[in-house]
Amino acid sequence: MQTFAKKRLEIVIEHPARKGLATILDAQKVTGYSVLPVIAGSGKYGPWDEAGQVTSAEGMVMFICIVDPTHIDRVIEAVYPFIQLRKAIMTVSDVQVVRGERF
Amino acid sequence: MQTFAKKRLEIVIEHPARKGLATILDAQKVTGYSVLPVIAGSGKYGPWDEAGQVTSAEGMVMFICIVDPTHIDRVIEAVYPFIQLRKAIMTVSDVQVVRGERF
Amino acid sequence: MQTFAKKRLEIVIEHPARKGLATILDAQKVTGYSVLPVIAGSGKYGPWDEAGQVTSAEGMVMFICIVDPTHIDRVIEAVYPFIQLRKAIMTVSDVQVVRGERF
Amino acid sequence: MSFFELALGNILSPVVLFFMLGVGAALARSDLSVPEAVAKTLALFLMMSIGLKGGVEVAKQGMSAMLVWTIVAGAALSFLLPIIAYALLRATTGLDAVNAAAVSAHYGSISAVTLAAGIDVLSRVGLVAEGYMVAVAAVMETPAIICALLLARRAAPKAAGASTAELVREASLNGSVIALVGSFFIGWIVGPDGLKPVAPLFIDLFRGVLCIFLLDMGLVAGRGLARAGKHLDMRLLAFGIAMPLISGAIAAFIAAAIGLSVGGTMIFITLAASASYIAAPAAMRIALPEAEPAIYLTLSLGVTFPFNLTLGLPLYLMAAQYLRG
Amino acid sequence: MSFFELALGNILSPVVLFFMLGVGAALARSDLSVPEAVAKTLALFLMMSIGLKGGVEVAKQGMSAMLVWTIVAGAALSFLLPIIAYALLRATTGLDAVNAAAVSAHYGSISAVTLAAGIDVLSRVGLVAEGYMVAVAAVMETPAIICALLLARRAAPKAAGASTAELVREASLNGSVIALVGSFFIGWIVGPDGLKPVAPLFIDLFRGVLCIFLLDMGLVAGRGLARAGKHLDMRLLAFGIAMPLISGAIAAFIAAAIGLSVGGTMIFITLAASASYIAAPAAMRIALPEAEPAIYLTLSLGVTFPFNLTLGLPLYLMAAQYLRG
Amino acid sequence: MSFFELALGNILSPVVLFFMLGVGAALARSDLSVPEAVAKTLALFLMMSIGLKGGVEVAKQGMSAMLVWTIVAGAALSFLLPIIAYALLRATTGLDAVNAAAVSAHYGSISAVTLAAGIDVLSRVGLVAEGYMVAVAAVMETPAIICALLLARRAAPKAAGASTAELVREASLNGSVIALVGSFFIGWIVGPDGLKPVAPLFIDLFRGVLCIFLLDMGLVAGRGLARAGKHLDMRLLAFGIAMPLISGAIAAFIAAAIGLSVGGTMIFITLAASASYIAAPAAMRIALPEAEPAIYLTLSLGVTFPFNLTLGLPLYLMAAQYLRG
Ligand SMILES: Nc1ncnc2c1ncn2[C@@H]1O[C@H](COP(=O)(O)O)[C@@H](O)[C@H]1O
Ligand SMILES: Nc1ncnc2c1ncn2[C@@H]1O[C@H](COP(=O)(O)O)[C@@H](O)[C@H]1O
Ligand SMILES: Nc1ncnc2c1ncn2[C@@H]1O[C@H](COP(=O)(O)O)[C@@H](O)[C@H]1O
Ligand code: NA
Ligand code: NA
Ligand code: NA
Repeated sequence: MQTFAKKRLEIVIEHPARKGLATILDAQKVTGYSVLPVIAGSGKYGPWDEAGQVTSAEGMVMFICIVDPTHIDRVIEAVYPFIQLRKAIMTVSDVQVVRGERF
Repeated sequence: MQTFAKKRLEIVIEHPARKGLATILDAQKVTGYSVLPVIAGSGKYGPWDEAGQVTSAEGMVMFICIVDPTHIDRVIEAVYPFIQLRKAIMTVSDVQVVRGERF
Repeated sequence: MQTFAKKRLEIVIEHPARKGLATILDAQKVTGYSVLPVIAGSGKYGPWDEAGQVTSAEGMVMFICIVDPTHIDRVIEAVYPFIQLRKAIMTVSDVQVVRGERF
Repeated sequence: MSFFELALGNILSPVVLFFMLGVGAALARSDLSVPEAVAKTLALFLMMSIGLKGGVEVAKQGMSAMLVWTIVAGAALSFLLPIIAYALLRATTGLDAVNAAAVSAHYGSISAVTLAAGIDVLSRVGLVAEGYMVAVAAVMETPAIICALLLARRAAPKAAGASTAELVREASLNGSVIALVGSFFIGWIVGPDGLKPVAPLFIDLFRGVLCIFLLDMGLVAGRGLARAGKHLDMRLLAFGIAMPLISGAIAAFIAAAIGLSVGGTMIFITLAASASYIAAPAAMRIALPEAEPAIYLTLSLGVTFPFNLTLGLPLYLMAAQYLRG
Repeated sequence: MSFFELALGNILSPVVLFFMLGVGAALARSDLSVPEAVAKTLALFLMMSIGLKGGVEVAKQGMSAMLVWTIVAGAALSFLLPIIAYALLRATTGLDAVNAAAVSAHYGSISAVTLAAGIDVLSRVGLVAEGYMVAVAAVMETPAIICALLLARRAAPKAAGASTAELVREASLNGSVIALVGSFFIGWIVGPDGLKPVAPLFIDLFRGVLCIFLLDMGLVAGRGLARAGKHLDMRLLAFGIAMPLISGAIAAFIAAAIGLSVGGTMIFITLAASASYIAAPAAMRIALPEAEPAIYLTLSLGVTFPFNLTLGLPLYLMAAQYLRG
Repeated sequence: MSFFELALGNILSPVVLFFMLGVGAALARSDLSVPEAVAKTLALFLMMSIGLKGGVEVAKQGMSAMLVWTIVAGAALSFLLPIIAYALLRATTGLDAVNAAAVSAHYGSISAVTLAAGIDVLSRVGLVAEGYMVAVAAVMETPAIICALLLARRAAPKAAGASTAELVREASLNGSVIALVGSFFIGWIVGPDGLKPVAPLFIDLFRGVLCIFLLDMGLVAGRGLARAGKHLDMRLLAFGIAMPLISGAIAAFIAAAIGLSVGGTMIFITLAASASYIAAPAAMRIALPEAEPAIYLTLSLGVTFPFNLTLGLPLYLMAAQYLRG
């Protein structure tokens, strides 16, 4: 089956910044994104766990966004200043999709 | 450590189609798959959020399935007609594994 | 925007082994990791589902760990003996990051 | 009591006020929410509570031959209503066949929370329905879904994503149906004495839990309404209010023909007038994946449910009192 | 009352009927489920409730020297039972050493929900156990796990995935043990007067919550049973029923020797006869990762738990009445 | 009653003992936990319960002109306290401007669970506060957040991650504020008679639910304390205890000036002395992303909350009795 090369943007970011990141992605006219829960992790400030929180203010979520390679630079540049200030990690990888025109 | 090239199939699909997709994957004799929750997202019909639902009928889940490169085409061809009708996105990427014979 | 090549380690492992895996990763001085819930899956022993459990002893979680390519072999070698005994799958893939010095 | 008094008393009850709070919070874009796991459990609790009460009622009153008639009538009505809904949708709105069929499934099937709210309205005026109405509710859930699928198949032979047999299995083993029917039989077996030790949970907390659940329903309905503009036009909105009145009217005459009590009549009308928002959407995603959920969910949850909850229920009560009082 | 009457009364109680509803729904492959977050909270609630009641009981009755003996006997029994279970498994079933050790841990340790159901059975005949039985239950959770690990180490020196010290820490800081023991001490400190303001939650709702929790247990047990064919043969099934009877018989004689009351004897038997399904499985995944969870979980949850809940508990009550009545 | 007796009675209440159990379990690294979805729901329940009770109280007592004064005073106090906190932090601790501003937002804003515990302490001595204190609590949540943002902007113009307008919207539509205020109005509308059918849930279970919630708060506070060494030094710890005393003292004089009852005074002091741990942290992550959450959360949850719960509340009650008794 014919496939098309796309980019997969993966961003782990703190919960309260969720709305802000979504707004930025929407403004970049990405065709969509999915948000997954993150229940624990570790970073500069040591480990954290959902169980040790009364509020999701400290929790994190993961955004996954499939983007056309021609747009990826623009999207990254739009997202970067926002996540730079925050607890967040962003990675980009290569993926293949079947419905190329969809993204 | 020696590693082996495999394919990573990632499918975000609506919750009610979960059983159907699992049946198709099982029929393709994949060695296994994992299902992760998706709590929010955005697509053609705008943003949605788990919090805005009384029922998981609208929610989505993510399947991850590690497949041997020799089988990937067959698996994609089996899955494609099912997801084409539905709210779903499917991507394929390259991964390395240590236990090559496992998949 | 300039990007740097890193490795993305993805490990699906049973819930009770979570603490053990975290301890091993910490000992390898990875800069961090994120843990995502897995709600269902299928493998050698057939399908399982969170809904069919009174205890999370049977459930699984997914670790994602972004690692510098110079460390990936060491990390895999440290993790491998631990996951070999257990229900677990581990994959490695290539990703790009913007803040290269962070990992 | 006049309709105005009844409706006002209903709208000013905690249950409806919490629903309105939810709608308001959603429209104001507050982040207030009831976690999904909890909402599911509250729904399960309401089913268990309704089922147990119905079963205990049957244990007290004994079984009546009318049960059979009511169940047959309920099943038939559930199968019939989608045909009316489908015809109406095709005649008066621009909806295509697949979407019209999907919407019609919702209006033939029932909403258990509307039932719970109906029971609450009854109890506020000191009435109860026949205990077996719970079994009738369970029976009315599925036929509409089958009928809608047949309608869609006739109109768009390729639209179906699942076989009828699969769908019947799926719909009749739906968790909320099982909880309702199972609790009904448990209530029947254990009777009033067996209920006593669990009554502090399943009876005393019923109304309070209904408040929290309706707060959540209000949030969902409100969020749906906020997006309604995109998916609904005036004709669809009108359908969302006209259809329950039509279903209710038909049900009222059937109830009178069978000879149900005032309470039973009110509940039978409520079941017919209510639109499913759990079983039917899930079944439609499997059976008619091309149908757009935003249409049927917004219509069922954002239009018909609020209408029934605020104005519909007191109206159905008055109709029942008028017909059977 | 004859055993038959007792057993029937037990099986027709809401608590057991909801368990059966769960089993039935699971076997019929319904999607009915209690969300995991809620199930965990209900389990926590049951621990808090049992703990508080036990503590208040001790506050009322005062401490007795028998407490020390019962705790020592409980700990010893928990350490001893895995040896019997292991020997029995190796002699009568084909299970390998590691799996036999893992299973034996479950039968030495205890199931808090079986305890809750036992307390419910007692209360239905108007009896209570010594308040400190809660402390005994907590003490019986861990020794079996240690013993099983030692058994596995002897047989398969490389099987162990964790040190004994690690495991003792892990098992004795297990959330449900802490909740149980902590609530016990809180109940003891605040006494009957302090309990009053929280009684509407922790006392009055106990049985209703037990119903919902057992519905969930039934769903899980049913799903386990549906897969049991793959993992269990007749010999393992027989073990799952014989072992609680053996443990219970030993416990009965110890209880008589110590001089526990009828209620206390019944609970001591119940603890011994119950098989862990939370603490032990988690510990086994850490300590003996090679053991197959499908075996020990199906046996404990799918065979022994349903047996205890339906027939075991009335039997243990009769035995206690016979021995100590 | 002497302060010693009051404090001891408070510390030995189930509510506080469960908090301590949580702290102990966390420090011992037990895996005991309350799932997040449930904790959120319990918090929502507490808001609904407090709101309803306050509203019904107002329905009984009628509205008083003092309401306006108390609300104005509460808003002003909430705006003023961060300035004091900020100055104190900058003068006595090494905290930089952005972190000092973030911490100060927490101390000006309020903690609804501290309010719930305060109401519980009052009810134990047979007192109630003015019903409208609930509205005062809601009003005090936001001004502190705005003030802190202005402070941060002055000191570090580039630190802000969000506009003031955005933030006001965000903070005042915060789910817990909406639930509190909404339930307050619902209670007011339905009055004592309307409350009755939902009282078994919202009134009778209040204290029991508070126990479970405080167990969870204890777990979180304990886990925070375990890491506190890294983030807090003696000067910050001292601030976490001194600041509520300062806020409380100011509030006490304002309450006396307005003429609040003993109960109202105690609650007003409690609100001022409490430190936010839900609204403020979320707002700070949006508005001041550079501020370190470990500092403000540990201080608010790990130091000030336990202090208020154990020693603060009885102290505030005594102060209120002394001033207004
Ligand atoms: N190397 C990494 N791989 C995966 N996730 C990470 C990594 N580093 C940090 N994270 C996630 O990002 C969060 C914040 O990290 P930090 O900014 O280092 O405190 C952590 O709690 C993890 O959830
Ligand atoms: N480009 C994308 N990247 C990641 N997830 C997506 C993307 N597009 C759509 N999705 C997910 O798929 C769902 C359905 O999308 P759609 O079919 O466009 O309505 C969305 O709600 C997202 O969860
Ligand atoms: N090929 C695969 N792709 C993705 N996840 C898998 C795969 N195989 C196994 N898993 C996951 O690992 C778990 C244990 O697999 P197993 O060790 O085969 O029983 C399964 O329940 C799945 O969640
Ligand atoms: Na209907
Ligand atoms: Na045992
Ligand atoms: Na304050």
